[in-house]
Amino acid sequence: MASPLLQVLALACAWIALGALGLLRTSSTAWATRALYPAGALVGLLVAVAGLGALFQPPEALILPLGLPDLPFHVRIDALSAFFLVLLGVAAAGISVFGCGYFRADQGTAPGLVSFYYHLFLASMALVLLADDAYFFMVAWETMALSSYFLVTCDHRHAQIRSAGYLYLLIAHIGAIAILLCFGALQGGSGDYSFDGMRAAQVSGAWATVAYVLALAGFGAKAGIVPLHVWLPEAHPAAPSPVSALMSGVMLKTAIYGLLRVTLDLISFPLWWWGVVALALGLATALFGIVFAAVQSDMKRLLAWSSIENIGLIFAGFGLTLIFRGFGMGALAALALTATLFHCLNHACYKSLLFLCTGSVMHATSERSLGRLGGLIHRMPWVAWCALVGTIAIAGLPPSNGFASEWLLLQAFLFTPGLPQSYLNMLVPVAAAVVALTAALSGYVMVKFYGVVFLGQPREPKLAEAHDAGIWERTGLAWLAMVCVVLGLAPATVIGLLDPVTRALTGSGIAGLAQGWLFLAPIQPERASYSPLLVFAVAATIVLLAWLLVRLFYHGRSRRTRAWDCGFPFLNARMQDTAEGFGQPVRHVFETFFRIRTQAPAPRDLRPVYRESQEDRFWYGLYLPVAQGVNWVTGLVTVLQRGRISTYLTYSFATLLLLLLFVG
Amino acid sequence: MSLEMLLLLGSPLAGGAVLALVGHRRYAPELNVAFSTFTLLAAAGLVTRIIADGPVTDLDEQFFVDSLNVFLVALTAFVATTTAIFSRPYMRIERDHGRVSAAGMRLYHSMYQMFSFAMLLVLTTNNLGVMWVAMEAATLTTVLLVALYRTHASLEAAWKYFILCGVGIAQALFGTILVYFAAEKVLGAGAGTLLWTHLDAVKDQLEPTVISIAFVFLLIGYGTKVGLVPLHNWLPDAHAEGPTPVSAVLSGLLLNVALYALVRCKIITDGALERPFASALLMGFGLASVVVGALFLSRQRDIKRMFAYSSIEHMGLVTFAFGMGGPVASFAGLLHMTMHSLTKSAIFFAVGHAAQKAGTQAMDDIRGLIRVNPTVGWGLMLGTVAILGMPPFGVFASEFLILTTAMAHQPWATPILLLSLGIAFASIFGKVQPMVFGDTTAKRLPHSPALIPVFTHLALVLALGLYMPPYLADWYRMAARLIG
Amino acid sequence: MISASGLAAQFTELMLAVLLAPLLTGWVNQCRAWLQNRSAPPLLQPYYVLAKLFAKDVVLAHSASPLFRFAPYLIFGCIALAAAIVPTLGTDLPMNAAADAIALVGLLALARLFIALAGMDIGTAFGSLGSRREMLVGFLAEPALLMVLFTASLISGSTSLATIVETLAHKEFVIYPSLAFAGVAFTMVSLAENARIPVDNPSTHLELTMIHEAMVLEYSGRHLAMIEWAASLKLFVYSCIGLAIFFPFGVAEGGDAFGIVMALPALILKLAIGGVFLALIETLSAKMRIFRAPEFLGIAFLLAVLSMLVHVLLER
Amino acid sequence: MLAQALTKYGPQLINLFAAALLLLSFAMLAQRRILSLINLFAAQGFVLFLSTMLVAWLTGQHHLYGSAALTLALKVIALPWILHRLIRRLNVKWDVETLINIPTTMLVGIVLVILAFNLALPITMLAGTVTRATLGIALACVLLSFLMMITRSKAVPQVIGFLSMENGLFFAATGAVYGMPMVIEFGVALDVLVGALILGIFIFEIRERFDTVDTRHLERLKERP
Repeated sequence: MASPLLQVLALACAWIALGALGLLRTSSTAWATRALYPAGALVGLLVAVAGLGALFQPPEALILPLGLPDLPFHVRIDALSAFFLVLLGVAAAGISVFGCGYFRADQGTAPGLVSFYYHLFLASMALVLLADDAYFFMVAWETMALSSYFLVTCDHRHAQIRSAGYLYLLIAHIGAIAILLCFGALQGGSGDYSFDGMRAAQVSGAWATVAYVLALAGFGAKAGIVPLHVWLPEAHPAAPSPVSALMSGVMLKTAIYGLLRVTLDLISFPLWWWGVVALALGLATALFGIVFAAVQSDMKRLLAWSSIENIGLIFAGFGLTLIFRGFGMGALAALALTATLFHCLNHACYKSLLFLCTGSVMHATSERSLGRLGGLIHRMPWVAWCALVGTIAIAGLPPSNGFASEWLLLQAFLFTPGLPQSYLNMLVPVAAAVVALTAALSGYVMVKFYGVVFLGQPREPKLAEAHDAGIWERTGLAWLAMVCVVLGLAPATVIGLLDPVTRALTGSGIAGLAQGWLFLAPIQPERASYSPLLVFAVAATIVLLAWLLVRLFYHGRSRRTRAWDCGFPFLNARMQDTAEGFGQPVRHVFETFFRIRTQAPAPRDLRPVYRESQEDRFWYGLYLPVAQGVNWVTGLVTVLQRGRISTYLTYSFATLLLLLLFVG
Repeated sequence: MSLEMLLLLGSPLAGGAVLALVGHRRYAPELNVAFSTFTLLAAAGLVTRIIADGPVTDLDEQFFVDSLNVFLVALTAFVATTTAIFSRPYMRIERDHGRVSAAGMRLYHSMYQMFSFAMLLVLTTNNLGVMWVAMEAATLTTVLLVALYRTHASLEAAWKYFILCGVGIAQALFGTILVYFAAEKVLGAGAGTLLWTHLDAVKDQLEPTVISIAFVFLLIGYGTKVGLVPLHNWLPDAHAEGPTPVSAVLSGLLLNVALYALVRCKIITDGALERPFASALLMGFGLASVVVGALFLSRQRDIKRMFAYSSIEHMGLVTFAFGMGGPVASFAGLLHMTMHSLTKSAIFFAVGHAAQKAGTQAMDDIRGLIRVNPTVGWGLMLGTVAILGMPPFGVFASEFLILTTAMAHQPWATPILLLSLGIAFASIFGKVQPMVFGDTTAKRLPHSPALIPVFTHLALVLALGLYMPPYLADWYRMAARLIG
Repeated sequence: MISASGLAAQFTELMLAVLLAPLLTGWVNQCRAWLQNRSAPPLLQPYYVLAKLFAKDVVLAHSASPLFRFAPYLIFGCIALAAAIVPTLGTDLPMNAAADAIALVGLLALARLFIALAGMDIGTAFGSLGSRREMLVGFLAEPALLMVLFTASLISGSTSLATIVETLAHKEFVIYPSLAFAGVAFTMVSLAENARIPVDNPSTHLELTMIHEAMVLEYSGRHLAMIEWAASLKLFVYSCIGLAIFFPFGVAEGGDAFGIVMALPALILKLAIGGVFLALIETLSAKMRIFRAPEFLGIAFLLAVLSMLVHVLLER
Repeated sequence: MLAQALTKYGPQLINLFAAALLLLSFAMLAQRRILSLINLFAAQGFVLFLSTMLVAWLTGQHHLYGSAALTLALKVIALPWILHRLIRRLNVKWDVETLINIPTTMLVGIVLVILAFNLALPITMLAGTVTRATLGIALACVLLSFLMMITRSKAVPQVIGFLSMENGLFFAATGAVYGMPMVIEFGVALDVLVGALILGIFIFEIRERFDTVDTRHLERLKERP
């Protein structure tokens, strides 16, 4: 059977071919949804299988005849890229199947064109994971950014979507510039831009730090780390739901992959204080993201902000890995890295699941703001239950996969007091506190999301005829929910899968110590162990036992009546808690995070309107000043072109004289 | 005189003469295309000959074609042909709108052919003096073309173009005289002293001080034609006010030809002087052009003017690459020159149709092109994405090479370059996106636009971005070694 | 690891917790009544209430979804599992290997999630009001509880509750400043979580003040019984956690049956004292305004983080 | 007899012509009226013709006679005639507005001449030709005409400045290298002639469009800050 590398390359070309097929008949929806997306899903599954196959095999490299004459495309698959290929394959399979039911003609762009960009986007992500030299990496990286830009601006009739697309591509491009500079720093004057060349260059000291900072900025811009996160809550909601699922679930992970590749693979000796920077940035992003998620009133923006929070947690785990790696504690670095990678995989699954659920809800109700939804559990049970699985996972509650990776992350934090740096020991409890606070807040946000969208009474009359998701959408949702549940109940096997990756990057793995597949014990069993299957089994038996005993000893009779209205007869759906209402406590507690502008009505206003908006401080503190600065500089430059011909002549006369003096 | 050379120079000359008589007829554009294609065939013949048996001199060494200028000849002939194809419907629409009179059409077609003759002459001549004369002829032919519409703005643009370039070219003449003066010491007076091949042979014996002063004058002269920053003022006006085919040819080809002449002089100067005086100057001017060119972009309101400034920026980048020197940098410079001229001419084709559709060149009034005519809309969007150096396209390949060699040899320059490329991206994309997306104001056009050229150019750039055929790669490498 | 005696001990502890919980609530109500010199309800009053509720028919609102009907059993199951994890009599419990301190906090959070969702399910103003306030209390109390458990596990070097109890029980009696901070923080958190006086009044039906009651306003019959039982079980779990960490004496190490039997009276005595202490706090303090709760819990959170810091700085 | 006198005083004569050329450039710089500006330009062409004839006679370079005849035909007869017709057709106002007043331009002119001289010094050291001293003066003429173009705001004086720059360059060619090869001389002359014609057409166009020839109205294409 061909080597996994060739398989994955062939599958990537298959995706591109599918995209090209989409261009043949751009206007027909049936062609795209009945032929291309299912095939795309199949290719996704095969990518996951190939990735799994490559996970345990030694790294494999190849040089393609494409690319620049003296820097052809180098391609390489090792444990790290294999793991992320599995992640890409699993998510792509579920999302493409969902896409078959979701995409229709009214998207603003021809469905064939949308399928072309969709499959190009998938292929470029796969190629980013395989790239083994700076040029191919940059080509795949920016093709990913470009294809996702065209997907985000699918429905470009709305000005808000266009500006979101522009902001997204601009920050992605600036990130790419930083990554190019980082590769420049990594090649250490040797001029060899293949990753093997960079590994051999053994860049260390000041240049390594410059490379790290640039990598952090470049990949942070794509991942959505705090100062550079502004595009994420604009771009993800603007895209169609399957695309936002792909962008949130998988594209953010390619940024994490890039950062891991640069810091742990290309730079041979990472310094420990790099980890502290990443940890601090990660925690700030996590807290900032979740607090903003709590006050959103648009469900897709809420999920986008919660992606920022999860990326923050992943960066915190990555920071911890660097700290341990910096101090040479291989086993603890492996634990932290396992927690980070496991959280990447989990987030890819449950965030895609939740975005797809919002996609189904928008499909049925064509409504996105939380203020006009509610009570959908009665009419869309299938979507509601899958969303419940997603909600429990994202809130990090026990039997789910979200909890397993959070558990590992907290375990990693618990082992830090053994570090030689004294003030680092003090900082880490605070860091653990912030992680715990963020996890609790994500529970708060998800109760708001699920409660307002699915429970309660429908806030709009038209929600009455909301139909449940079609067969294709259900299979997509079911696939992702099943993956979440399996990952949640069998974390030990997943840790086993991650073992070759951690062994490749940090030199040691933690899978060897687990007590069989049932228990998850990071270092030693008596220190800490957790068996989700046992917890789920015992809890289920207790619940069923209680249910049976009550039915046995007493009875199961029940009757229906109106809800308790405390004597007030005009109770209606508008009296439920709105999204803004549910977010009000967080806004009250975390007031300093927001830039709140309230518009209160005048006392004698006959039709009082109360409006309050929370904006992002970074937008006013960082982005507008930079834009004004650039504007001012361009103002200066216009002095050169004032239109008078004699001034132009003076310019060339002066240059001539200056140069002659310089030469003479 | 070999057959290809005769055809290469003869057909545009003949075309110019013929079209001067029948330029206003209905079939004149087709004739124009025919003459250009004929030149292209001659150029192809020349290219195969050069690849087969290396550099060739002709007509007792008056003409010299080596691997450096043969690819420019091929590029010029190709883009001239595609622009001729594009100008067929464009000029018809312009005439229907009454913006160009019958005499104007005659002038346009004949000057178009004379202009390609002048450019090809500059590229193939071996004599620096003849090169100067041909460059001056190129300027003269395009001045009338820029003023074709006889509006206030086009007259002003043409006047400035002529005065500034005239003065600039005069400095180049003085430079050529000084080179002749220095060469005369070594090769003795006579017709052969100004031949580039002879100069190249004896360049290390030339007097350094004279050559450095000569290079200064040549740099100011040809630098004005390339549009390097302190001398760039004429370029935005000239490229924006003329008819779009003229802007495409000016931006795409004339800048390359001027830079080619400058490179020829740089080779001589490098030979004569030990210290890297010429490359330092080129790098300085190149960097200034990239930075100032990028900073100008965000305040533009006219689309052709914006893309003219983008040409200044890209030409600055190529000059910087040639300034850095070394085989990889020169290779990147040549590659970037090709990519830039292909992409920029494609963009001007799309812009031409877009402006005609919307009836104006002001970017605020052009909206939603994709909804009116998807091919024009996508052509403009893909062209802009390519010119901004977004990867799958070839412009990124050459920019990548330039930046990576800069990082290896001149690390101080890379942040400045990348910052200005970032600002350029922000400005151009910010203005083009609302033009392409969104709801529309444009109306349909009588003649269907000829968009084959746009997509052939972009397909070529995309292909070269991903896969560089080996013979093309060696061709560039040989030329890069020549530049040194 | 899963021995027969371990299973037996686990089962007895679970049944003990489930049966004893309403008794603890009854005892607390009695102490409170005496302290407020009014005649106290009988000790077994909670059992009578449960029996009455189980017998009644369930009245469901029209808009009640399946989630609303299953939620009480899920909540009861989670908190019962939490009770099974906390070592009350012996420390050789098979469930300790399956779930440790972080899983315990997770289970309580899962119960809170379901009760909040159930509260929002009917779509009345009170339900969502209660859920919002419950989640407000939750997102501040949960990290504080986690930090308290972190301090204990840092001292004992492991997060599994059995090892925590064993190590803390063997340590000679020395004043641990970190445990002192943790103790204060833990009491504040348990007051908030169990809807006791300073944060919420367990027996109130005044819409503006109630948090826990507002969510369960719509429940009736057997569902309400399960919820009430789960609430008292939760109070029992919190007291057992408090005892396990701060007063671990008298808990039988290993699996010897005699040790477990001897541990029962010690447990009952400790719980009684705890109940008196809780009643004392409730009578002395008045209910706070809802937006004083974040400051109250903020202090608890800071104390918990402080305890961890103190441990890392002083006691290493 | 004339021949011996010429050979003996030849180099001084050439320096005399060079000085005359410099003087004429200064005069053009300071000139207010367009008509006399054109006559000065014709005089400059004539001096150039004389110096080329003398150099041709002194050095025996026969092709110089051809280029001298070309200069006479073009720069003394053809171009001034075209310019005179242009002025009559445009009946343009006679006086020439300058952007900065005459005394300052003269001062700047002097500085430029000094600069040109010490710039040309290294080249004159090497020049083997008899007319090597004139190279500095030729460079000065070029820079002076450059200055004249900058300071004039009317279209016609700018054209005359451009043409006098060509004269300066031509004089540099004869001074440094006894004139360029014939084919280049012919090319340069052709370019200058066509250039002048085009400029003439332009001036007519501008005249019709804006009924003035002042370039200060040609400032619409610019960048607003």
